[in-house]
Amino acid sequence: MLDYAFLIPLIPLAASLIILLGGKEDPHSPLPYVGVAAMAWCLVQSLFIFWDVATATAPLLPAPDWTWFSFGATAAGKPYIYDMPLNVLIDGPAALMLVVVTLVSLLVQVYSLAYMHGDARFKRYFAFLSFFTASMLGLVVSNNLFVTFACWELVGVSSYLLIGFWFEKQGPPYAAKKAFMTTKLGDCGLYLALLMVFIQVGSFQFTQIREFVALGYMPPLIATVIGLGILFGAAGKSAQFPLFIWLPDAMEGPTPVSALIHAATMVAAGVYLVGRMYFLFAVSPTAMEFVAWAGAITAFMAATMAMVSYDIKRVLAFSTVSQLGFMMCALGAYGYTAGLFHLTTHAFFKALLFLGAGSVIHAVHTNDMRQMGGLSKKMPVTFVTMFIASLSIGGFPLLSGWWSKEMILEKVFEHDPRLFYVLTASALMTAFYMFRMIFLTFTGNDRDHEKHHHAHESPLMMTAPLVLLAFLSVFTGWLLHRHDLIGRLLPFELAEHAGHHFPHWLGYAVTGLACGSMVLSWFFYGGDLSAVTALKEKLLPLFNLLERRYFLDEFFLWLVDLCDRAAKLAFWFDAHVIDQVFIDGWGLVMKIFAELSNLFDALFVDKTVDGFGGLTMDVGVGLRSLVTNGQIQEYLMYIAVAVSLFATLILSR
Amino acid sequence: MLAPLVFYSLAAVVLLSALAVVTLRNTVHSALSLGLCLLGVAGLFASLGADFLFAGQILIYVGGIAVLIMFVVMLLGRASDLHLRQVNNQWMAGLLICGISLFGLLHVIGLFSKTTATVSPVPSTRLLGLLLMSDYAVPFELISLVLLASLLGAIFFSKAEAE
Amino acid sequence: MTHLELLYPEMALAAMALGLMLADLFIAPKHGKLLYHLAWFSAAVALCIVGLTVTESAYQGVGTLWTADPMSQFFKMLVLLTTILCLLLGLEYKQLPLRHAGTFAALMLFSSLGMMFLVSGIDLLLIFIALELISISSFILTGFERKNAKSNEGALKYFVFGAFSSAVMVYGISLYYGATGTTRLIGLGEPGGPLFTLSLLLILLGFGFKASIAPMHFWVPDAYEGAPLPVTAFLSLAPKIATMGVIARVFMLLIPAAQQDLTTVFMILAGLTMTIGNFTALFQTNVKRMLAYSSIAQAGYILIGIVSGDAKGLEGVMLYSFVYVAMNIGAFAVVQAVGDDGTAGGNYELSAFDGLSKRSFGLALMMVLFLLSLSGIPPLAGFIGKFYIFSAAFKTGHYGLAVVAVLNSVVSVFYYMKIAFHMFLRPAKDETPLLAGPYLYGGLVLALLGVLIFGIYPEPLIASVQASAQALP
Amino acid sequence: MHMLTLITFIPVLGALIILAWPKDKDDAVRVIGLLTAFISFALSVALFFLFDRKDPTMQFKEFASWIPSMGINYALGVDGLSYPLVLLTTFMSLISLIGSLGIKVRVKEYFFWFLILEAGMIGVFAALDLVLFYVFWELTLVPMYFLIGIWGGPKKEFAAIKFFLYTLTGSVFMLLGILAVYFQSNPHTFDILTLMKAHAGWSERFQILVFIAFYLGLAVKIPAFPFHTWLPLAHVEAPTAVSVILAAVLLKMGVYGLMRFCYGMLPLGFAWFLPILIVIAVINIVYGALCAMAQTDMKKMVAYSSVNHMGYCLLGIAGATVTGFSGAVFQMITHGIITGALFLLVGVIYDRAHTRDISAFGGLALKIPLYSALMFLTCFASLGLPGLAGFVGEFLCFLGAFQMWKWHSAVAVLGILATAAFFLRMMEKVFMGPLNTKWSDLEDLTARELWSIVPLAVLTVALGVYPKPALDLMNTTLVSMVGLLK
Amino acid sequence: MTLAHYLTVSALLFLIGIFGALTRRNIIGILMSIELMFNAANINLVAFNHFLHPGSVAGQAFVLFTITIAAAEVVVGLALVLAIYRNTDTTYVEEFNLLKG
Repeated sequence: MLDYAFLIPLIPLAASLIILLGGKEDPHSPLPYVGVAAMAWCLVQSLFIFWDVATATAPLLPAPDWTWFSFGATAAGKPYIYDMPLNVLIDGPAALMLVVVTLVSLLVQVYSLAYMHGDARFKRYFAFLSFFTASMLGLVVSNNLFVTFACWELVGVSSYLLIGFWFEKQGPPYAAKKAFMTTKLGDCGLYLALLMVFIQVGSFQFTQIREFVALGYMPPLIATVIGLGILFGAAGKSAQFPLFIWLPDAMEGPTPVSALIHAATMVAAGVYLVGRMYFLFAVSPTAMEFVAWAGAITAFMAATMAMVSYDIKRVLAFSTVSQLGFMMCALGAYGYTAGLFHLTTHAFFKALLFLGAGSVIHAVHTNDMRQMGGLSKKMPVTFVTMFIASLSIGGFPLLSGWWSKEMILEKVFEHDPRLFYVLTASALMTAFYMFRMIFLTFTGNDRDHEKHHHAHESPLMMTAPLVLLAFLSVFTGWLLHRHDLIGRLLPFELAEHAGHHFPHWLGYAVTGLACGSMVLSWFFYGGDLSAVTALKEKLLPLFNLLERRYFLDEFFLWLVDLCDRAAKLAFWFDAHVIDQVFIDGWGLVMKIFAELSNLFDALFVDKTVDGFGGLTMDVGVGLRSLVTNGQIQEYLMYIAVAVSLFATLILSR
Repeated sequence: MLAPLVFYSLAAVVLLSALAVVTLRNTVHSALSLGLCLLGVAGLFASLGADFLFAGQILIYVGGIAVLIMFVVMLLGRASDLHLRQVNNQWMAGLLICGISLFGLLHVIGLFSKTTATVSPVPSTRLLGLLLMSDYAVPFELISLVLLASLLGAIFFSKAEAE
Repeated sequence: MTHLELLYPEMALAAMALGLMLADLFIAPKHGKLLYHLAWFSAAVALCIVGLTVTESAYQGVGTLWTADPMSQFFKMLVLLTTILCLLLGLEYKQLPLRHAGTFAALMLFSSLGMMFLVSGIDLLLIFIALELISISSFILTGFERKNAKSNEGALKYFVFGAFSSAVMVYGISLYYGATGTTRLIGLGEPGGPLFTLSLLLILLGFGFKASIAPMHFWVPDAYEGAPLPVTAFLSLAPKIATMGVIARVFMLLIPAAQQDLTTVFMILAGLTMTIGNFTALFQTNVKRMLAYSSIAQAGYILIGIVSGDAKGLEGVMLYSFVYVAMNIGAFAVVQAVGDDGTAGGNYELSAFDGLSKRSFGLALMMVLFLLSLSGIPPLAGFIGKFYIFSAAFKTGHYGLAVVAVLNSVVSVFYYMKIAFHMFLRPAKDETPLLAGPYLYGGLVLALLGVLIFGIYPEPLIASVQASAQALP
Repeated sequence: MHMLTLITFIPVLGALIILAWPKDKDDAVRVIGLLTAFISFALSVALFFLFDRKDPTMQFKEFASWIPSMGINYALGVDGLSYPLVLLTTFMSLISLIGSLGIKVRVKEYFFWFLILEAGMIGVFAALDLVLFYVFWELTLVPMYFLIGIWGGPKKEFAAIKFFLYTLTGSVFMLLGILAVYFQSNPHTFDILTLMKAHAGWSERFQILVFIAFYLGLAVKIPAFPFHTWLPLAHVEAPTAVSVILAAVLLKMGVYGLMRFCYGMLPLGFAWFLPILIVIAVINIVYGALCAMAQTDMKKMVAYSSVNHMGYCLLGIAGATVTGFSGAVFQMITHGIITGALFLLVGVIYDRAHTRDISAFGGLALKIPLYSALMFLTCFASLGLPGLAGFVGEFLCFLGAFQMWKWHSAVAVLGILATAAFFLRMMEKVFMGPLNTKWSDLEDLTARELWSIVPLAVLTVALGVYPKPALDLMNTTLVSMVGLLK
Repeated sequence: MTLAHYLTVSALLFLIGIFGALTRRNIIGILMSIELMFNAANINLVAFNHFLHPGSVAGQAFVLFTITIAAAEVVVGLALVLAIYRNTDTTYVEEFNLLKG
């Protein structure tokens, strides 16, 4: 199975093309089943691979070794032809990611069959979805940083297409553009990191870079630069501070898309990439520190913002950002295993949450939680599954989220207790706002009767994935933790980080506090919202700050505006300076010439300068009034003058 | 002793009448001065021993060209022109240029301030005739064509429009 | 050795010209065209005779005032070729009275006779007389449209200018005589001194007048505009290249300019001529006048060859002269086809060219080719000429002049393309197809073939130019 | 087999046939034009199979003495640097001619000029003699003048003459440079291959001077800042197919010359200029992108994006590494294809709506999905999306330059961002959002338009997914080319 | 009497001629001035012949040709003036300004 790992990205790609090009656009097109089938196949294959990897030890480099393209390069002053290899590297993280991506993808596709049914661009949606999965899987399996980057960009564009799927509305196009541009900004850093890697190593192969670093050839400073570049890229893709602004807006896309791309898979790509290049970060403590703090800050800020949002998807989006911050911070704190572990568990429960939210939105046709309430009876399956997911993310003991989060907190504390405090605060807030969402949505009174009345449980096609995911949310952590499976899959090879010892009681304390904050949430949001309103009045500036997302959007808008001004300025410069210099400047020279030749002529015809024609006209007029006014004796005079001058010139030598 | 007297008087005639040619308002007077000037030049030729040229100058220039010009002046002459300025407004510049040129020319001429004649003049008519029939035969033939062309032109231009 | 046989072409031409004068008296005006045919035929005969007498080395003939060498033969043939082509244009020109056809043709032949002597003269006397023969015939030709005030005025200006410059030239020759004791240009030894240099300068002024070198160019636009178009074409070509030939002979071979510190003067003249010609041409609205200025500029390019002063420069002068004949006569032919519309004086304004491509695509295309050739765009003959000239300048290290020249050729494009612009981009006022006479087309096709063939495959031309650049001494 | 001669001169033959063809037979003229362009293209495709990818020297060489007395020869040949460009030229000419089938006025003249233009462009890339090169170089000028001047937009006359004068001014300096190297070489020669080996004895000062002369000619064509201002005007005014050919091939002539002559013949001058060249490249990239961002006219925006993209080529060249060179050549090809497609697409919308104002549209993707899809594809290709043609070339350019110019490249990377910004903005404004009801009866692409655009789209994808065949063509040559620089 | 004397006279005559050609408004005046210039050249030629190169008469022969040429020019010139006078009724050069630009 491992030998055919390269098929995993190619099959969804083929499926995508088939769906896109085959048949006419039809709301009831059967073609999407091709995508589902392809994904199912991929899942099966991924599971086999996972099994292979879990039972083997070394990272695996399956054949074939294709050349994508070749180009000339220079090594030690000698030019040679470098073959850009296309090959696959299946190691623990990749195997794990494969399963996560294919599984979530399959479930989302199945879910979408129902969710998107009847949409005018039903078929196109699945084509995009398959395309996304293909790129994501390519990103996961590639052994080539360059190919990874290519896929990285492709998932970006799939995200763009899917966010802007309902492009005829006002919001999605803007959100799509914002998402693309923000991640592209991050990609610039990654781009530079890529360049640096190749200049330094002469290869894009992860395995070769790793060897290079292992042999100690990589200077720490360069490693830091590369690391920061990668971090910047990852910050864009994984919505880390300060580039997370796009993710809440990305919720304009269809909800299953949010579940797949903006919760489970694509946004994890940044974390995954940092994980893949971990050997390089390990050389540079500075870069590590940056990663850790970027993650911590993100986790905290996002959590605070999630506390005040009323849009159900936005809450989830902020939560995603926050959780990604956790992962990043873990990676930065030498918690490689923990970070990737959390990535896995998070994928499931966050996908579940989004799908559940989708189910709710499907039922009530609004995102605003203030118009929901009391839906638990109407939508029991959705309620139960989402409740489980919230428990999991909130860190309820023995659920999968708890396992990974505990692990992260432990690692972080060992690295730097300050990080631990920040993360703990974020974790508590997580528990709080997740349940705030649950309570607002499912319990209490129906705040909007009309909507409540029409609400109904989603069809089986949608609830089945929810149930399956709920199952995974509960057990994944335990399964992976058993026999230290995760430790073997994600071996942490670095020398043990000598740091602070993590006292066990602290873990229990955090767990306890998290449960406490769930209860606190019931206090505020379980019944009526008077307590919140009162609080809000007291802390209005804080609420404002949070609701305006720390004014980061304004900052970026200001940046965009600045760019626009720069563009206007540049164009003005182009049209009025550069162009004129070459047209009028030329004319100016001629004008001087004309002035000189006009020495005898008082009648200089002054004209307004107007581009090429005008100026040459000036010159023409100047010269003409001098040389050919029809007065023959003047002509003779010029000859006499010229001859005298020439005679003087020669005879005086 | 006689030679300088002759020279200076001839030079005076030539230059003064030349000045008259370019300054007088009345074109008829100018034309008359031109004749005088040409006569003076003929005199200079004589003083340089160019006997044939002396005769040629008088016959062709004074008798031909100056008279022809006089004819035309009379033909065109309008009494009303007499009060008009005959010199245009660039005379100052012209004067300046001529002054500067004179300075330069005199500078060059200064080279010959000590050159005097080494042989006394001999009659040159015979020599000229020989030259024209031998070495200068081609130009001699050619100049007949020049004259022919100019006649052709004169006839063409002065013939009244027939058509 | 008298080598009278070397004068046969000139004799034949003179005899034919005299015959034409006489024939004018006897042939009825309605058969006037016959005289044109006779005239170009006699020029062709003279051309053939020159071709038969082409020699490989130089001979000096009767009186030793002239020489027959490959270089002079080359220029003679070129002059005769131009004459033939201009007479072909004259055949189709509507403004000329047929009753004076004989006079017109005879004067053309006189003029080209003068040029033939001019290019073979090695004595200032002969050169001066030849120049006068050209001048006097040209004055008359310029004023040939007697009822046209412009024609009169052009002739008068031309005349005043010509007379003035020949007077100055004679003065220069007198100084030359004083400095050397002879009017001959060969066997001088090593003359020098301010008197000699001054004389050369004044003689150059006389040549410059004929070759329309700035600042002796002022008469050019006026005379060209006033003259009947075939005469304009003739004046812009034949006297110019003949004078360039004699300048090249005098200042490159006999009394090298470099010896007399005249190279700087030539450089200034070349630069000035090009620049003034091109910049004043920029804003002409009359195509005849524009081409007049263009021809001034072209004279500037030819001068570069003289500045460079070596064999390559001489070849460049000859090559460019040849090419220039082809492209300029072509341009004038089209101008005649368009402008000579039967109205008095014709209409040579740019607006007359509006939409020519609609009225006659062939004419318009040919005109574009001629204009592009004039501006030196490959693969047309003008490019080869410019290339040769520029490379001569480069070879001798006159980089600055080369830069000035190329910039000038850019400027020239502006006004050449203006004509193209009117022909192709402007809508036609009336779309009646424009038909030109067969002889005009004949001339055009000849010129076009010259421009195209020697643009694409110039080797034979260059080879013959190189062979012809052998001259006395 | 005189393949290159055939490829070059078959269009001329076609042009002459068209010229001689009787009037008012427009369809026949179209057929002849397409046929000749197709034959030329087919022959150059045949070379693709005959081309020896392992041979770094000139192939398919042809030699004939042309003007022996001036040492000028008719020498043609292609190597890995020029062959891809020849192929691009014949291909894009064919595409443009298909795109020109909609021309209704003065068809005969149009096809005549176009075929002459094609011959000139092919010749520029195939010529192995400097004078021959110059002849072809200038040969492209006149047809372009007429193509813009006759069939162009409202300000066509000014645009045409501006184009003409700018390029001519540059190229006459190049002529001087050609003369200079001729007289510097010993024995005097115009042969490019000989000259490329002859530079060892030339002083640095000489090389710098000649470099400047050459650069002036080439920079105008590229167009490199600050000689680029003719480009937006020419593009905006030119008819669609002419814009296509202008962007796709004509600009490449400058870059090609820079690599062939400035680098190959004058390495010392090139080395001296590098620090300036990199700055120009960065300016081209960033400034070009910024200017594009400020445009409201789609065509002008695409035109400025050309300035931006040619900046990448310059960047690659400024790196003076084989990687950068590969990138530059590849970028030339892909830019030709992508921008060609962009211009065609913009032309389509202009034909329908008679406006190119970005803000005049909205939601077109609903109405004309096929058109929108193709536009999205090309825009993404242009902004360098992986899997589409623009990505690899751009990356290689950066990779080549990064070795020597880290900071410059870092700044230039911002250009990528800006490029993405203006393309995305255009897509958002034009194709997304609610449909502007003004355009509710807009029609999607016709068959003719598809015939011209789809091949480009297919190539865009093909070259993006599998660029190896194209890169393999040039690798050996480029590897052998570097090393001139110390 | 030295050569310089004759040359000075000739130079003065020449410059007077030039001055006249530059300033006379009447065409006939200009023509006459040009004749003065021709005569100056003639004086030069004869003087040089006499003082410097007495062996041959080349200078004098040249003068003969010059005189003839001058005559021919005057003939054409006057005919032209007459023709123009018939058309335009003026002999003042500044009034000939149809052609300019």
